[in-house]
Amino acid sequence: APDDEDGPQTGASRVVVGLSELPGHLNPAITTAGGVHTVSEILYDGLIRLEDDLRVRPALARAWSYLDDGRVVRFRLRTDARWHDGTPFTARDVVYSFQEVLLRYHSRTRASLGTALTGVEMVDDSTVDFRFREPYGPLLRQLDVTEAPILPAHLYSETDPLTNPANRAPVGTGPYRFVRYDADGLRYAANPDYHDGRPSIDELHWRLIPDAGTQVTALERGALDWLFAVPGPERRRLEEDPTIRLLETTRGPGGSNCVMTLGFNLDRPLFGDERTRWGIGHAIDRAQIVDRVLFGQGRVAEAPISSGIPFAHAPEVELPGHDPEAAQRLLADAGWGRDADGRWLAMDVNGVTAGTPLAFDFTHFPSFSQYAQLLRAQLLAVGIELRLRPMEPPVFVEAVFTERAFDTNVVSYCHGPDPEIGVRRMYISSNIAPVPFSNGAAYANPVVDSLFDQARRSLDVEERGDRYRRIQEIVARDLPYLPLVETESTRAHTARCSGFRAGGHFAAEARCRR
Amino acid sequence: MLRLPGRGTLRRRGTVPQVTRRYLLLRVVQIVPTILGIVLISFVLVQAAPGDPVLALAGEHGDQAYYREMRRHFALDRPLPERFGIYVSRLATGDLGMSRIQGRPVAVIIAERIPATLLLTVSALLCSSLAGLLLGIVATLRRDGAVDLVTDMVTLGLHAAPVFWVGQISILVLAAGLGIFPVFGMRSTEPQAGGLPAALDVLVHLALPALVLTSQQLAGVARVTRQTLGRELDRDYVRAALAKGLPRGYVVVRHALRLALLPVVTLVGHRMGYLLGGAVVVETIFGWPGLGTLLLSSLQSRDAPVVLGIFLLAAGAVVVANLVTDLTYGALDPRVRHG
Amino acid sequence: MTDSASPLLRLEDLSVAFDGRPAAVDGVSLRIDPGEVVGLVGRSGSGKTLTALSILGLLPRGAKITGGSIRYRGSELVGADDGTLRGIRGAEIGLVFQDPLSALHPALPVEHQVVEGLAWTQGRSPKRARTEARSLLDRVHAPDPETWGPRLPHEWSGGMRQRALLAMAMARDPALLIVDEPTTALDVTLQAQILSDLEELRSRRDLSILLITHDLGVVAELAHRVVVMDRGRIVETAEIEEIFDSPRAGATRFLLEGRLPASGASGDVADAGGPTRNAGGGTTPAAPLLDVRELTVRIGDVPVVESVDLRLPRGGTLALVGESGCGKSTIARALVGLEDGASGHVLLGGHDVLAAPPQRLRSIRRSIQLVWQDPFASLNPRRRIGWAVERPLRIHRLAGGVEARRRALELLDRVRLPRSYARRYPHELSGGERQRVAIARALSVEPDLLILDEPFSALDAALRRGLLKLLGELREDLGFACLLVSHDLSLVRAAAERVAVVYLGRIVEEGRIGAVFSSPRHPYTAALLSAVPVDHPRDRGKRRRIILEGDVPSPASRPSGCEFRTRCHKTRPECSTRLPPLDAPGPTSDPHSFRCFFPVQGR
Amino acid sequence: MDEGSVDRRAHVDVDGFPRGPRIGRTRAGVVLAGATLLLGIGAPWIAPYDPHLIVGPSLEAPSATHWMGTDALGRDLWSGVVWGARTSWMVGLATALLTALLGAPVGIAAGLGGGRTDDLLMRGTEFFQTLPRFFLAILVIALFGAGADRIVLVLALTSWTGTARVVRSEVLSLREHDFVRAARASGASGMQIAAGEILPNVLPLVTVLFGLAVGRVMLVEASLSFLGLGDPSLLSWGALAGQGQAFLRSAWWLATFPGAAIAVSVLGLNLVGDGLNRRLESST
Ligand SMILES: Nc1ncnc2c1ncn2[C@@H]1O[C@H](COP(=O)(O)OP(=O)(O)OP(=O)(O)O)[C@@H](O)[C@H]1O
Ligand SMILES: Nc1ncnc2c1ncn2[C@@H]1O[C@H](COP(=O)(O)OP(=O)(O)OP(=O)(O)O)[C@@H](O)[C@H]1O
Ligand SMILES: [Mg+2]
Ligand SMILES: [Mg+2]
Repeated sequence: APDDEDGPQTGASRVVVGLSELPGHLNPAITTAGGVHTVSEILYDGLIRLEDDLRVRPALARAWSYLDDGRVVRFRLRTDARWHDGTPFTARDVVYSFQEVLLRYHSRTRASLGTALTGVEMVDDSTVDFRFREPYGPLLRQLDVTEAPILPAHLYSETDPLTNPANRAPVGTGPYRFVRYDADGLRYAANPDYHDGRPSIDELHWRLIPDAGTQVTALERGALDWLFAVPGPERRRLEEDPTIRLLETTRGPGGSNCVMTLGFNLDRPLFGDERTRWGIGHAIDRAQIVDRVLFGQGRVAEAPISSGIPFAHAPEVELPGHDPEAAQRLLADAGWGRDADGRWLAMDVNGVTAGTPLAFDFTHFPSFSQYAQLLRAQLLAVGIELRLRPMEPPVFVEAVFTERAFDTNVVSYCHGPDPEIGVRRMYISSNIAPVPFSNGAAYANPVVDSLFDQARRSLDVEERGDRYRRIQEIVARDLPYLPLVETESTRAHTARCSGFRAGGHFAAEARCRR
Repeated sequence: MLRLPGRGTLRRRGTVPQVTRRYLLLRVVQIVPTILGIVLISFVLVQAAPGDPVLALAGEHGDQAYYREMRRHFALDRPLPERFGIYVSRLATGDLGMSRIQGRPVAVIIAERIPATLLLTVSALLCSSLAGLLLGIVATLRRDGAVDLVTDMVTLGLHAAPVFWVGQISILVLAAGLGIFPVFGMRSTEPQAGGLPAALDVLVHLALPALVLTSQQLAGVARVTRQTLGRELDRDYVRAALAKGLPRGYVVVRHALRLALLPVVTLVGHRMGYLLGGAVVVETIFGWPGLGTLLLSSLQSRDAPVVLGIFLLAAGAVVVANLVTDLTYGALDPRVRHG
Repeated sequence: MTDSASPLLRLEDLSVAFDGRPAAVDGVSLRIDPGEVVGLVGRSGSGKTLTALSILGLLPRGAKITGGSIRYRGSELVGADDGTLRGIRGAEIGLVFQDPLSALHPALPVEHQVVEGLAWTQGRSPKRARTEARSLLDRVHAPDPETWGPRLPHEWSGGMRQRALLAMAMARDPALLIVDEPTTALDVTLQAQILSDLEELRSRRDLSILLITHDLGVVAELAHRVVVMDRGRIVETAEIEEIFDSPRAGATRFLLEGRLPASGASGDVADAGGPTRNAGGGTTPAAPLLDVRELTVRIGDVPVVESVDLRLPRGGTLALVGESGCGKSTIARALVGLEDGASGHVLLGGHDVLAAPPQRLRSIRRSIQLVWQDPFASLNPRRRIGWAVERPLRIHRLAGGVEARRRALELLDRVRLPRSYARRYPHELSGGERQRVAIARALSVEPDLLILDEPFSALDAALRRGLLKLLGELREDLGFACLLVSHDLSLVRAAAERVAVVYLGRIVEEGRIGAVFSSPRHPYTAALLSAVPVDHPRDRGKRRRIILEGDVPSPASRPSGCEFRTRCHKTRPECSTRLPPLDAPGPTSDPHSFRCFFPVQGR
Repeated sequence: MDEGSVDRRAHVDVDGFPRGPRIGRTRAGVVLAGATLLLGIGAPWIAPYDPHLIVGPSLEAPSATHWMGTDALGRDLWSGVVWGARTSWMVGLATALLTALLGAPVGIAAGLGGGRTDDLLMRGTEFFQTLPRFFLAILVIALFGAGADRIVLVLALTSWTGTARVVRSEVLSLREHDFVRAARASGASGMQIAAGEILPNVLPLVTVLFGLAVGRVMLVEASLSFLGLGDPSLLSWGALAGQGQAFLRSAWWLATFPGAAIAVSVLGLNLVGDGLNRRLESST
């Protein structure tokens, strides 16, 4: 039995976590890299906390209020929080973290919040003001430990945050404190002074096991207690294992509500007609992706905005479903015709030389090759040829967003807790620029641009939701992107323990049976 | 396949230079341009590669100003020759630069991983050499017998099987199936009390990856031993030694093996590259926290200094292994010509 | 040897076969009595070595004794266990292997190998073993065991290696010595040395010897009784005289017939040849075809050939003789411009080969052709015979396509090979046939001079004869001159008009065959001639044999004065001061020159 | 000099391998390697399905309709293995060919040229030999992106040295043969000797090396593909096995069959190479 293999009972409770790769450092404020965030978020806090259902809870900030018509947001901070080295947490830490680190190096915060904010000011030791040019609706969702972890100013100020030694021996305010980092993994211990109460589990051990399959075996044998991600193929087996519990979530490390998205390069005459794009869309069986690539870890995307952001999600919007008939009809309407071999050739397509086949490149990360292969298979079945072009991330970024040398691509756009973070960047015309993971399709629609601005300015969730729904109607019709599937990830843990959460502080409230 | 230098037709007598001190010195000195060449090639490759390392750092967001800042930060805005000059002069002092991802000295990052890889490769090297030699000798002594045939078949098979496949199958059968071995990592999750138990723990974890890596190397050693020893045993000098009334075992070990060892030593020594390559695959499969896993993750994140560092280390290991082999060769066979 | 009740060794009906093949040794019976020397003779491949190896249970892999018995002093060796055999090996029966180089471990000092058996079985201290090794080597006349003992086999010369093997076999004082082709690899002087060593060993301690050879001359020197093998069977067993006087088996006659007489009348071939016509009553022709002056060849820094002068008239035949390593082949190669370190003058029809520019050299090469020693190595194994014969024509652009093919076929006719051979590969030909091809190839460009470097030494005696005859006829037809390089004096006598004796890269004697062979003036020539084995056992001991001691000195450190003095039995103090000139005291029309202060007096 | 042993090598058994079942071995090798080669050549006719199309349920165990089961997407593994043969063989053959084309001329030039030429070429060869092949391949492919052309190029660039060295030493010994001397004596030029005398003699050796190289390259290519560095637009055995790694516990067939296909091909090639090599050694 797995429990026997638990080794010598030391009296302290411990959770062993599987780790796919060692993070280079443990500073979540200078990067959005998943590897770093997975292990480091539990060491830190944000001003607020987002529950798994995205409800906003206080964290380092006790309370907040809107001043000056919403152009200033005032946060009252906790006074009982302390850094792991004993130094008290103050407003100075908040101001330093935003001004010197987050708005410079945390690329997502820099890109969204950075453009709206005019300043972060300390009012007193326990009060901070965020000042904006105009009211900024999404603010609260951008202040959790993922989007805006707070660093200790007393260790970081006057240094280069990228090379500060504290990145490898972090000091945070979070529920766990750092103990050791070695080639096999990491050790954390419970923070006895945690302002939200001492965690029940005494120690967290992170064990490096690069291979996901091996991680599962280790979990089954009791050598691991918690896994951030179970590979799809293994999930069904674990479901039946009474010693193991699963937890499905749309939250991923360093990003959440991710939607696997097919992008068309609208600069290409090939895709100039939205009937062509819709035709291609009808040829794709997105349910099959959920089934065979994700093994059920996800759902077919119903709308351009993720269902994980309920106030903005518009399930009523129509996206092309799997319908080969419709696909052929639309392609024919757009001026394509099939030859004897069943391939589509341009007959009378705007801007396309007659006789050009409907064959195009598909640029993707090597890690998304399963999607690529399945899409190739599905399109091949209706006579459309997809040429796979896997590229390592840096090459991909350069090719797609800098040089725009691609036909179609697939990107996992993480919408985050608010469309302002992850959706806006895909559609606004000012993002037709060499900005990574932005408007790759080169979609430009002034109406959409202005709707996004309205949604951002508003402090009223209802009103914001309405603007976002109107945006979705438009972009679903124009279809610069085809949202394929919303990916979920399956956490798994031993049945011995309970109370885990999906987010960064996954173990803070968990407890284990002996 | 393997041809001994100077065997057979030493037509022209008196032209066989011995291994001299000068020769040793020459061999050592020759290493310098080799290493410099390797440094240059690898540096140029990394620099010429498409893809901007800064983009890998940026993650999903970022803008031009941000990139410029990062570029300046890593001296990527300097001209190429200047960067190479900086790199080489630092290299000379043992400084491999800073990792772009981890922000730590590459030398330190690599040094952390060396023990694990060293443990894995050295134990595989020793096991495969000794076991291969032994297997080859036993098979030769029982020539044409069952042991010989079975050895031949098995080594042929191992020789042809890709190392990842051997790893996968052994995980399927030995680790996952029968549960005999731990399947990942280098240490248990439990803290081990002090010296011996901790060492034993590592040993248990080492068993399977080392076995897989050993199996890859062993086949070659056993086959070459079998082949050359078999060939030596057919030579007249063996029969001449027997005709003197010497016992067979003595003749095999003292006469024949001595010469048969030469190609085996060459094989083992010149397969350093193979061994390290195999280690990369095996480390990946078994989650062994060594240089191989570091190499792959650094490649994915485009951490050029680390990749370069590992590549240089591997190339250096190969160069040194070749040198040691050649010198051993000279010690084993006094006739050896070095030309 | 008449006491048939207690033979030392008795083979009865012994058969040996390689698995799955017909017996290689087929029902061999023979006996050896104490003190007796038995010769086992037969053509190459007749099973002699296998017979010898089976006695000690040392057959090569795959070979098995399939029947019969081997009794040593009455005890059965076939099927005996390893312990018994080990007791016999070395201690009772010593074995000297056929090929001395391969029978020695290449990486162990020779002296170590000599006493290894002794040291192992009798537990000698290393120091004692070394002393014993050196005295053993000394006993078989290996020079300077102190210096040479610790060296490796490849540093030893062929003759010395053969001696080391002898010492090794004798180390444990066996009662029977099996010697497998002890002299085949050696030239006459060394052969004489080894044979006299063997004779000495036998007479000093009542040793029995089984002497394996294909050379009846060797047997004639030493054996009491001869057993003749052919294709694995014994075809004749007889007392030694009987074999020579009245051979019964065909195989025996074959072996006897192949032999060219070593003494007596000069050979038939040279007499049959045309060149004597040109020689015109003994007057030297005006312009010689080949005129070599002061030819010196350095290999590295070593002068391997030293100021050699040679002259060869159009159509004439000159032989170069001398011990192995004396520089004969080097001279031959230098004449074609294949030696980079050659200096002096090599004039061929007035043009200097050594000074010729590349373009000129090509055409000179057309008029000199070489036939090489080893017929197995001189033809490209991956090219058909026809290709090989046409090749020189194509290289020199004398003919191409159909014309070349036609000429090649004609040449095959000339050397008496069926035209169909043009499509064969070398390995489908016997050694003699290959040598014919080599000759055909050489003749294809109609050279003025044919150089034959040991052309027949790799061949069976009977083949030699046939080829010699062919060569004579070709010479008569085509009129080319011949330079024959050989250490086989009987061959030289049969084939050449004039002979030059080479010692240490210098010519020490030169003259007409008849003159030189019948009354050699240089002691070296005399020793060479005396070393040729007797033609018939009855001549044993009749001839005064001059055994040359030791090996040829290295050309790197030539002795001062007369270079032969270190091995000369007539040496006097004067010899070390000055190099004797090459003088011809006799008639200038037929010069007989030699390089000695104290020449042997003509008979 | 040594009359008695001139043709000794003709009947001395030079190989050191067990005698017994070796008779059929080369043939077994031809059958094994030939079978997978035929799969590759005849892929369009042999494969029951298009290996890129979804033709069955996801992860179905081997059955009558899908002999080797299906992969996660529902593609037929047997068809994948059949088409994979084409890739593995193509990469193997192309690389080995390039290796031979680079290595043999260098070896011949060094062996025949001697002196400075030899020195220079061998220094270069030695240098290339010290480059750790697998690491360099990983480096190049990971940096420049995956592609069959790059794999072929890198592997050939790091493999030709072996061929060059073996060919050179063969040429060195051939050069001392009398037939080469004979050609020189009769005035043949360097090129004539290289083409007329040397080439036909090293060709069989080069062929053997070629065969062994094909097998070796297949293994390296498979390992690279396994690590995800193979050509993504081609189906290869290594890539199939690499995909199988994720399903090691849930779908044993995915890792087992492609790996076995590699082993079988390489085994066959090695058997053939060994056999030819032996024949070569005992015939020269
Ligand atoms: N190792 C071997 N493998 C196969 N055949 C062999 C082997 N050794 C010898 N033979 C064959 O056995 C026969 C007898 O060989 P053996 O060596 O006894 O001849 P030999 O009379 O000693 O000839 P030689 O004068 O050339 O030494 C020959 O036909 C030879 O081809
Ligand atoms: N490359 C070399 N380096 C040093 N010495 C050499 C070399 N080649 C030949 N020699 C020496 O030159 C001398 C003459 O050699 P050569 O081959 O001409 O002799 P040979 O009379 O033809 O002998 P054989 O009868 O054995 O063929 C020998 O002492 C030999 O050792
Ligand atoms: Mg013999
Ligand atoms: Mg010679």
